[in-house]
This record gives sequence, C-alpha cells and structure tokens, in this order.
Amino acid sequence: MARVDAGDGGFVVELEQFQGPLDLLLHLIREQDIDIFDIPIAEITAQFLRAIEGVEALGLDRAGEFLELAATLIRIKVQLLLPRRVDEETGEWEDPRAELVRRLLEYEHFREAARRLAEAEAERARHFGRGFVQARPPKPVAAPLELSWDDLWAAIQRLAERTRKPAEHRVTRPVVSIQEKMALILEKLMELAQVEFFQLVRPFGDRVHAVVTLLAGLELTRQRYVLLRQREPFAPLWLYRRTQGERGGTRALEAPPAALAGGHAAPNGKAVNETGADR
Amino acid sequence: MKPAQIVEALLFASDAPLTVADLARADESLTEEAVEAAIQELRAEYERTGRAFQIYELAGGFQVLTRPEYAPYLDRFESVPQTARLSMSALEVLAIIAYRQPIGRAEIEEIRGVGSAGVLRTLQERELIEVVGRSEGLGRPLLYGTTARFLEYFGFRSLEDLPRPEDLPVVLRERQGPPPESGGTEQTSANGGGPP
Amino acid sequence: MKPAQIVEALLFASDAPLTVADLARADESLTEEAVEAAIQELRAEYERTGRAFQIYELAGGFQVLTRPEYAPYLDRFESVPQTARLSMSALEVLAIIAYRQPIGRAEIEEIRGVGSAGVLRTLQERELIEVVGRSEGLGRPLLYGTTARFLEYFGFRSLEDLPRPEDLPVVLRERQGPPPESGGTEQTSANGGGPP
Repeated sequence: MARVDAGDGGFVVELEQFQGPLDLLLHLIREQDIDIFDIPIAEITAQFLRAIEGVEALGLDRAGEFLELAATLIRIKVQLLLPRRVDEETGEWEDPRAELVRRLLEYEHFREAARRLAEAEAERARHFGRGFVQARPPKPVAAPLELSWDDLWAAIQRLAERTRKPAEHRVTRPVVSIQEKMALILEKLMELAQVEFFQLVRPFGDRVHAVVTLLAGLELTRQRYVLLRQREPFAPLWLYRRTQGERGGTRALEAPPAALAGGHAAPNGKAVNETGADR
Repeated sequence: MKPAQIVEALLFASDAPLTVADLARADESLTEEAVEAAIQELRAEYERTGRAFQIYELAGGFQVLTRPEYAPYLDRFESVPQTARLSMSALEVLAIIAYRQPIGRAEIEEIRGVGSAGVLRTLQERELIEVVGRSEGLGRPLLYGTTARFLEYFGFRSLEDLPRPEDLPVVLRERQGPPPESGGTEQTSANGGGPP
Repeated sequence: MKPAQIVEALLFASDAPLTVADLARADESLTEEAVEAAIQELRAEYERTGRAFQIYELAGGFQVLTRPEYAPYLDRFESVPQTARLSMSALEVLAIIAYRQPIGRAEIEEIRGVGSAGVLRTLQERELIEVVGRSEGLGRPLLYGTTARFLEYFGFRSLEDLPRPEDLPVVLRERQGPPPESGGTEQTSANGGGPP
C-alpha cells in the first residue's frame, strides 16, 4: 500500500518506511538533489500528494500528520503565486518557504543524530557484560527504600497528563476519509451553486476535517467537478459547481467577476489565484 | 582467535553455567577436547597471574566466579547502604491506590492503560500496600489499600493528611456514586481507609 | 591482597558500571587514586595476556565487557542476554532529548512533525530517559532528560561523547517573530546546541 510509481519522477516510495511527513518530504528533496533553499514547491507538492495517496491506511493520527504538511505545502504554493511581499525594514523578500526550510533542516539534523546513535548502539551491542554475577549467595535484605512525596507527586502529574490525552483524541478525532468529504462537497453543490469552504468544515470544528476537506476539494477540482477560488491568502475559499457541459471546458459557472480573468492578477490589482490542478 | 579466548568470552558473558558440549557449539573449529584443554589453560593462567576470579565446575557446567577470599570486600561493598528507588510505574500505582483505595487491579490497570501485576507485587514486598478485602464483583477480585508503613514514609498521621490540591487529576479524585465499570466495590473485610 | 585484585573482584561481581568512588568504598586501604592506578594496571594486563574482555569506561563508571571481536560467537548463544534494538522513532526522540535536554513533549513533536507520546513512554520504561522537571510554560509540561542508563546503553562515558553538533547537518537559526503559518513553533533554544 501507499506505493507510488511517479510517472515523471520515476522513483518509488513506501509510506510506511518514513518516520513522518518531514522525513518523506526530506527524502523527496534529497533523492532528487533539489536545492533545499530553493525548493520548487509546485513540483514537490504534487509529488508529496501523490506519495501520500492511501495515507488513511496508516491510521488516523499518522494520516493527519501527513495531511497537515500537505496543507502547509499547498498554502506555501498559493503564497508563491502572489506578488512578492517585501519586508519594510530589511527590504528583503519574505520567502514563504523559509519556515519550512528551517524545520526541514532541523529535522534532518536530528535524523542524522539518530542515525549516529544507531551506530553507537550497534557498536555497544558487540560488547557483553557479565551475564551471571552470582559470585556468592544473594543477599536476602533489600536495599532501604528512598521515597519522597515529590516522587509520588511527579507520578500523579504524569498520570494526569497521560489519562487526559487519549480521551480528547477519541472525542475530537472521528474517522474522516477524503471520499466522504468529496461526497459532502458534491451534495452541497447539488443544492447550491457555490459554497464557502468553512461552511463545510465548521460543523466538525477540527483541523483534520479541514485538511481532509481541502484535499477532497482539490481532488474534485482535478476531476473538474468543482472550481476552487480564493481572492487572496486567508480570504474565504469558495467552491463552485461545474455543469456537465463545462466539465469539458475550463470556464466556471457563476464564477465571481474577479476570477473571470483566470490569471493571477485581476484588473483591479487584487491578487487572485486558483488552487488545485496540481498535475 | 584462540579456542581459550572464545571459551573465556562465553564463560564471561553467559547467563547460566555452560557444559563442554555447549561451549563447543560456539565455533566449528572447536571440539570438546579443545574446550576441555582451553578450560585447563585458562585455569592455570588465572592462577599464575593472580586473577581475582576462577573457573569453577558446578552441577550445570562451568562458570566464572569471584574467588571466595574476596567475599569480605564484596560484602563490605554491599553493606554500605545503597538506597533503592521506586520505578515510575510503581509510583503511579502507589498514587492511585493511595487516593482511590480500596481498589482492585483491574481498575488500576484501566486507569493506567497497562498491566500492573508486577508492580503490585513489588509494592506489597515493600510493605507499602496490602490486600484489604475483596470486591463483590465478578470473581471477587482482591482490593488493595496502603499500609501504616506507607503513612510512615511520608510522615502522615492518617490518610486524611494526603494532600488534595485543586489540580489533583480527575482519575485520582474520589468517585461520586458507583464506579462506572464493575458492579459494586463493596468491601468485605475491615476498612481500607486509615492505617490499622 | 593487592588493590588491583580487590578492584578486579568488584568489577567482576557487578553487572553495571561502578564509579571510582564506589570501588574505593570496598576497603579502607583504597583511595580513589589507588583505584585509578589499579584500573590502569588491570587494563594493561588484560591487553598483554590477550584476555577476551577489557575494562571500559561507561556512564562515568567502569565495567568489564567482552571485546567486540567476540560478538559473532556470543550472538549465537541463547544464554547470552541480548537486548532488543531501538526503533528509528525511538532513536529520533532520544537524539532530540539528548541534545536539547531538558525538553518537553510538545517541542519534540514540533521538531519531528509527529506525535511522540508512545515513544516517550517506551523510552521511560527502558530507563533511557526520565522526567527531570517541569517547564514554566502553560500547563507546566513535563521536561525530559537522558539517564545514566542512556550513556551505558550507547557506550558513552558522558554526554560529551555524543556526536558533535558540528558534524551533523546544519540547523538554521530560528526566524524572528512568529512563523507565517501555524504559530505553533515555540522554541526556546535556537540551534542544535551541544550536550549540556
């Protein structure tokens, strides 16, 4: 499962072999000798999304982690399509990729440290201590106990931390699949010609739902069932129904005036970008 | 690698006494005769170089042990008080029992999400907890409570002295009404509460 | 009885590293200097007589272990205890804790991009990490650090023996101000830092 033959890239990844989304992303970058300080986000995002197809099979918690990074990549991709913002003080371009690069390098640092530890572990495992040390009959008396209330209190706190978490997960993270969200979007668009993204997510009020709904929207865009439009980053994201006839073409039904140009800058100067159609 | 060196490494690291046949399995080149010769060679060498250990033949086979004349040093070494500490798991179970006593194993394991039988035994050996009764529930499981020794350790006069701060975790707060899981945890024997 | 013989007897009777101070407690005649000299003497003797074991410095103490070249013979013996290797996730979490200790769970998860509660628990059970305090931050989360057992397990004398950060891939300084996306990257230390 989760095996990908990238038609263009020509490499294959097994999702299970990765420690998490950063590990996978780093693999895609390093495998292709990509300059980490100049990541071609559109290309890498497409590869990443292909690699995590079938991610649900990993179970919900792990799937959510991969989907979260997918959402981050998509957001960076969108930001890169906008006119460059320049920092007023330094006069430098604020690269939307900077934080991701910092995280990747930090993760790579520790991943390498972990590999060095594995080497040390293997080397140490070649030394054996005394297996059997009963030189004389063992002493029946146990060592006196050292115990303080602080110790016990630390245990109580740890218990509290541990017993609290799983309950939250159980309540707030029901199983979500992309298919389910695709159905939800199409159902909404039977009634309405357009729907705002957060109306689809709000009833669930959870980050995993948001990410999966976004991915479902992207998938439907790719299949030309819907159009996904956003005026600018952080502006409301709208999904538009496409009619049967239009599915052959590219024009959206009832697209807002600003989006009609179809380009990345509208006549009024406001940025408009189209998300989706990754391939 | 000489046969004597291989035999030495094995005797040193093994968890149990090894027979000549066991030792000969370590390498294709080793025969039982070679192993016996190696043991004799090592014994003579340990004797000659004044090693503090020797190879002894016991019922189960051969074993490296410290020579008896060093026992006083080892005793002395061990008699210097070294204190033992409870593991994090043991502390957790102790905390649960202290606040929720009388309580059965199943309930403790439910709270912690892991098996706790070994830890309960350790705490009983340390005389920090004891069986205080049996539940009325299915199988009449044992119920645990803390001991007088437990109170001594922490300098409490009675369980009333246990701190009950605001941030005491929910799982350690006393239950209102019947417990959610088993039927009833009524005790048969004396109270699990205060020290006897 | 020569000091070297007493020290040898103690090292052979222990299955964990002993510090110089531990060893010196065995007899009034032993000073820490005498113990150190004895260890050097024994090491040279083991070398010269081709013993299959040697005295290694681990976690601030000394322990007799077999030499690595005998591992192939020992690996096939069931009576020689072997420990299960750590998973890559466990090694990642350990590496982060080793270099950034004391560190809380949220920060570890931020660096790895994945949940790490289960791994932390495993590492605590194997006594490779322990709770060393609490952060001043919101909810006063627990902070973790490595144990002496960690050093022993990896064959390190101290945290100084960890791979030097300069030999690992570079870490950028953290950007100023809040990150553009989640805002969840609250980090206290800026770079990979060395072991404390």
